[in-house]
Amino acid sequence: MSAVTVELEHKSFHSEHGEVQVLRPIQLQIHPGEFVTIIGPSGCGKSTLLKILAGLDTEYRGSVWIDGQKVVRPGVQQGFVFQEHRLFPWMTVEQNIAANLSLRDPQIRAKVDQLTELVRLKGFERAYPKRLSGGMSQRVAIARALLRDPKVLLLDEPFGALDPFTRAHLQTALLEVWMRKKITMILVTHDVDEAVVLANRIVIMTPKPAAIQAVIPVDLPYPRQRVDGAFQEIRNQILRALSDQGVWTAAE
Amino acid sequence: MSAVTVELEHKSFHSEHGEVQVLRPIQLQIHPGEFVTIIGPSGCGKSTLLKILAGLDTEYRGSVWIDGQKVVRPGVQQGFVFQEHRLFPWMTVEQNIAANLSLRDPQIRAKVDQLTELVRLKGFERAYPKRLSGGMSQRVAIARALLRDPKVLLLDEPFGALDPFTRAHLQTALLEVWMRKKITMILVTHDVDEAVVLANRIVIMTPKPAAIQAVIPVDLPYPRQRVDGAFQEIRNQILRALSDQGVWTAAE
Amino acid sequence: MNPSNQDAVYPAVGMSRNAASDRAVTRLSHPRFQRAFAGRGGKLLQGASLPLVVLALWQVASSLGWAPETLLPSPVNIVRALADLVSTGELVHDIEISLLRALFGFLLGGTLGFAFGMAAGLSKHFEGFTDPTIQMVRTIPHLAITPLFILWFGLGEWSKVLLIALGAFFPLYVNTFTGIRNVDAKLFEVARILEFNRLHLVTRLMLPAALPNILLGLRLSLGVSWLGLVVAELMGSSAGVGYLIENASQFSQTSVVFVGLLIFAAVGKLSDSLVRWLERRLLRWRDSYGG
Amino acid sequence: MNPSNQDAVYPAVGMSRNAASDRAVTRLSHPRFQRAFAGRGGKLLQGASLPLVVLALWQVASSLGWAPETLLPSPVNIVRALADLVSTGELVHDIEISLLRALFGFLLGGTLGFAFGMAAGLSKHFEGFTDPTIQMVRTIPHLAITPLFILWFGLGEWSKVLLIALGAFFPLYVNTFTGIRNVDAKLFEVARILEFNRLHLVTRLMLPAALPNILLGLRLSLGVSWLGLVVAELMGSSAGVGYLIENASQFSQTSVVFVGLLIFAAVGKLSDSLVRWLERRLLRWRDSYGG
Amino acid sequence: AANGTSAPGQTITVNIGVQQSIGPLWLAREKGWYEQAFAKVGAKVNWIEFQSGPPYFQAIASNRLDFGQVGNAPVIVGQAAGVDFKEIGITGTGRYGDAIIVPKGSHVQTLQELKGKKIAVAKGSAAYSLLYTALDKAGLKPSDVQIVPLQPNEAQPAFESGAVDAWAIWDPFITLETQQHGARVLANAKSLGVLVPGFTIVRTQFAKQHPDLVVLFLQVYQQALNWQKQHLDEAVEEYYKARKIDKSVIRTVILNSESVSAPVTPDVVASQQSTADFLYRLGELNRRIDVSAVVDNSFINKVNQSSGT
Ligand SMILES: Nc1ncnc2c1ncn2[C@@H]1O[C@H](COP(=O)(O)OP(=O)(O)OP(=O)(O)O)[C@@H](O)[C@H]1O
Ligand SMILES: Nc1ncnc2c1ncn2[C@@H]1O[C@H](COP(=O)(O)OP(=O)(O)OP(=O)(O)O)[C@@H](O)[C@H]1O
Ligand SMILES: [Mg+2]
Ligand SMILES: [Mg+2]
Repeated sequence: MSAVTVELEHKSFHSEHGEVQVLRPIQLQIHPGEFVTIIGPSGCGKSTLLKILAGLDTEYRGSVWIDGQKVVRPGVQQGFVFQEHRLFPWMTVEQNIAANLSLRDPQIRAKVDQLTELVRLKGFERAYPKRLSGGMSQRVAIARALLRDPKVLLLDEPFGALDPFTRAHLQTALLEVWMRKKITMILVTHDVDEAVVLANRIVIMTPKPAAIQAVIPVDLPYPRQRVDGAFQEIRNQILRALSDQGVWTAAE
Repeated sequence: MSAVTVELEHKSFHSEHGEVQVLRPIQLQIHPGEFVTIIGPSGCGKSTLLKILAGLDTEYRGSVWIDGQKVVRPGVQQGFVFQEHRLFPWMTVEQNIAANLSLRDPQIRAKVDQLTELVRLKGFERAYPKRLSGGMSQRVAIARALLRDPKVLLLDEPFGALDPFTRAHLQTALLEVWMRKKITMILVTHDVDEAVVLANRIVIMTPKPAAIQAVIPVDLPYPRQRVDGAFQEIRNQILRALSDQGVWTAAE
Repeated sequence: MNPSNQDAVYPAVGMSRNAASDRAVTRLSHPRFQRAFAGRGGKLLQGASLPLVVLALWQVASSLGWAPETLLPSPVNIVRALADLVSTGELVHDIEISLLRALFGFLLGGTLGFAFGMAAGLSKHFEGFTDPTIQMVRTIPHLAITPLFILWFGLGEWSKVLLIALGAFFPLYVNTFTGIRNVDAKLFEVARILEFNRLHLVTRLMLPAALPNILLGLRLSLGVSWLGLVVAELMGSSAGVGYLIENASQFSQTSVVFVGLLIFAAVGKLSDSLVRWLERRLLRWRDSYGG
Repeated sequence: MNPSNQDAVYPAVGMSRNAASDRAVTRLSHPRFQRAFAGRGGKLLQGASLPLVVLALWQVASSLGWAPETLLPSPVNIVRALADLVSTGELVHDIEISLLRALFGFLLGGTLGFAFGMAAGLSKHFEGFTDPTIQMVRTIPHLAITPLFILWFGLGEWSKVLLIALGAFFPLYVNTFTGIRNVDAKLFEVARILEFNRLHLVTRLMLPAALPNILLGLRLSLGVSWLGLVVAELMGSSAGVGYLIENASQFSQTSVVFVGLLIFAAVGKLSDSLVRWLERRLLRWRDSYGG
Repeated sequence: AANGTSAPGQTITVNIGVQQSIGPLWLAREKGWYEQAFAKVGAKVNWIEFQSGPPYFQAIASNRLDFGQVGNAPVIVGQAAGVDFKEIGITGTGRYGDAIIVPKGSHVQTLQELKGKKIAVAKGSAAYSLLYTALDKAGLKPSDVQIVPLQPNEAQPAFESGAVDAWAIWDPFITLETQQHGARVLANAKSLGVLVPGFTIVRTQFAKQHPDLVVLFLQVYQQALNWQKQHLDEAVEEYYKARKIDKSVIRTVILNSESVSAPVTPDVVASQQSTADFLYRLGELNRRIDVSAVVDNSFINKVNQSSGT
């Protein structure tokens, strides 16, 4: 149950070819225990924003607070599932999940086993990342983040490489964890349905340099039905907002 | 316009913990210029199958023929877009697209420029991969494969990291290339809609060890409308087939 | 593109990810070699073929009198000298002593090199203060500083061990440092997110990630330690392989010098093979080009 | 976890991906050092601080008579000897000659080492045939084979250059080899799909991927080439820094020996800095841990 | 304890430097004669092996060495470098021990014919000063020949392969080359009428603290010398066991070396002085020295007195 306050003024990257602005001023107040999904065009700055929230990137103007405390460095309080899975290639699946925690600690052991089960990787505990498929690696990364009970969990397209059913399973699992542990969730996705299935509020970003184009609240009860009329209404609202962005060739 | 004949008997990986079978016998006859999409649970063996088709993996029993010729090694005839983008980190975007071809060749140059435009990366020609977002990297990989006019193009979840609109744009672009160049396309996806939008036939794989569970022909005219009744019918047919697989917790 | 050409560039049709495909590499490429060089013994034979050819030519040249015996004794005479030295037990003793010196020197210098490499790799400030000095000391010739070693550490074992340690320091230092600085920044971000403490940062991120380079440093350091004996045993020793060579050359006992060289080569190769074996075991998790 | 501890392990709060965040590293961590060691000159000062301290202590020790002048002349006397040697023009000539020898030796040995490393890295068969021999030759002491070099190549420049080349060969060989074998198998698959020819395979995949290691090999090889002078110039030279040292130590002119050591250290450090600079330029595309 | 300066019960360790050469000191070491003699006065012996002359002086300067035997040039260099030692006797006058040799079939018959030729020599060695003396006597300037500085193991291949025309060197190389490869001695100390003495040296501080041990050292050396003279065949056998070189070579080397244990005579001092001056003129020494300053015959005189009585 942590509140996240974002007051970003400016973020840009410097390269040999000069400065490139990535983020415009962004104000966002995320309530304790809220589930926010972020959706926006490819390359607009979603991952950059998430890294700022995590404290990984401090090269920006503005501030981010978690529970009134300024975020200056990363830590387990701000869990992170990266867009690429970023597993340690020299660790097996279970070692990757435990990472710096000891598997000999029976409590950790039990939790790791439970999570391997949850992400459906039983039987692969001892496999090295090079023996995993894309979706399997992504699931390991999710388990790794869930093990640590963060206050805020930042997820950067965590289910991108999963088939519809595994995806749905993990969405349900994530919602369950969220409800039980009251973790504040911030999830980037490209799947409009996913955004609606999960979120209390959906933040739509403009193309680069990104700003908030719209914030769409979703007041539907969980679990949500995709066939539901209100669901479809919000879905279309999002698609409309995205296609308003002008740069898009409407293809649908 | 190339025919692909797959007659796989067996594929397994060896590790310290013994042998793991990944593919069961698979027979598939792909017609010249056909567009086939493959869909199946995470970790079932789709990427493995694609690598076999590409000639990258020759450690299996069975054979693969392209136009009656046995596939024994990889090459530009069998284009490949990998699940991870696999860009060369020391090359800029345009160098990555050209790779071993010379950018000083005006013909190559023109094609590269055209493709950068197509995948919407104008302005990033000189950027190194570390400066790209996930979706941007994926688009570079797609451009790289398209530059080479392969006979058969193998795509492993090429649009996984893209927002709906960029995705739709690239789907359209891919269809256009397919129609113009008559490339035989084999595309792995987790997006059921995408499978239906693109394919002549959809191959549904069982969980590991993978076999073909069903082949669903799609006889709709291009461009296809998602709202179309027949479209929805096929869509549901796929979801039904997938949920039949038993291992799934029906979550939808 | 010429397919036969391609075959040479891509010797492996499948990537050698595991034992099975490793076998495939041998099976699928160069079938001519298959029979002669298959398996473990075959690999030995393959590696020995070049030395054996050289040896044969050498013996022929010696027998025909093309090589002056005082400067380049024939292999047969070298073997004879070897047998002599072995029979008196002298050689075994020399090797023993030299191995101990090299080992202690290596342990001391290698450990320090590793530790300093780690520290400098991890901290820009540590690097800023120490690296320039270390790089300066790196190219100071040992031969010229033995008098200082005698002054400071006497003529006993200490100065020999320390001189060897000095040489062993640098390859491990430079390689460890570079290994650390090659660590993927993306994985470092993960470590920061997961709040790795110092120990885990080193043992679970930096060390394994830098391992290929560290093992390379190990190989080079071991080689240098072993070579360091030649200079170290100039300082008042009366046993050891370096001493053996030096002493024999004072009396123009060239075949004894060559026995010494032989031992240097053999032990060097052995220690190197040991590290390569370690490499194969420790880096099993890697997914890299197999040659 | 103690936050101040953490600060030391993670000196950079943001990863240093570009110039801006590099500056940030200095700004955000260790504010105490900021003023003293900021910028380019500061880095120099930081690196020089340790040698300066040693120098001061040394001078004090010498002045108090703790160090026997015969073995460890005072810095002042060394500078005096340096001035003497410079004024006669002798030193400049020695350095010139030695630089040329080291350079040629390095170019020859380094190039071969690189080429063999490439070949062995790319082909398991080439490795099988040559690597065992190379590893054996690697630990043969130079000092002991100079007689053979004189026999085969005479007393002229050739034998010196070849001896240096022999030393320069190995670090580049081993590092290039390892660099190639570290290439990500995934990228190699891409190269096979795109049908890279031999040339492109080397220039566009193997070389850039192995570059961190190759540059490391370059650093080590340069160092070894430079050090090789000491032994090479034992072979009948009458000029060069190695000769200068050798000659001075035969006549116990210790301060001249130290001038020689100074030059060894200085040139070694310079060449090393050059490669580090090259490293920074050539590896800009990397996204790795910055220390 | 050997004398009043050290506390009772404290054993002294005497550090003796030795080279793997053919000479009585090496024999004494093999036979353990020093250990026997020094144990009687409660001192222990520590042998330190050296491969060449200069390191003796580094070790003395570091107080790590007490006794040694070296050639004529190293003592001059050591003295010029300010190392505190004393010459307490000579081990030979070196009439045959150092020589300038030319290979088989060489047309060089006289020293004058060396003009313009390449001559290998180890700088700072006894042979080095012999070479310069020889050139001087032949009326050649150093610039008239090409001096190639080479240590013996590098000079040998150069000499045998004809890369140099002559070689100024010491035994056993002279004997090896002459007996086995037909080389010819062009000049040696005897033919030139000069001295190339070898010296027994002691660290000055040690001599001050333990004068009786210095005497004892010389006494044991004398015994070894006597034994070698009386049991020449046995001595040859000993050396052969260790060195494995031709017995006739060993015998020649022993005879050539003409080992003695004698005071440093004025002749020797004069010859040393001229060598020192000459090295100074060449610029190899950075100061002029008085070689008599390091001569101390008091110990050897005591030995001779006691053996005389
Ligand atoms: N290190 C960097 N240096 C320079 N530019 C960068 C860097 N990292 C990201 N960028 C740029 O910032 C922009 C936003 O990148 P970001 O990764 O945040 O996009 P994203 O919204 O996550 O996109 P995607 O959905 O494709 O992952 C991109 O245009 C990218 O080129
Ligand atoms: N090199 C390997 N060694 C051992 N097992 C492997 C290796 N590569 C893949 N596997 C196994 O083969 C199975 C299939 O992997 P593959 O990558 O083909 O799955 P996939 O269908 O592409 O899955 P995803 O949709 O998650 O990408 C997995 O169970 C994986 O663990
Ligand atoms: Mg992103
Ligand atoms: Mg896959």
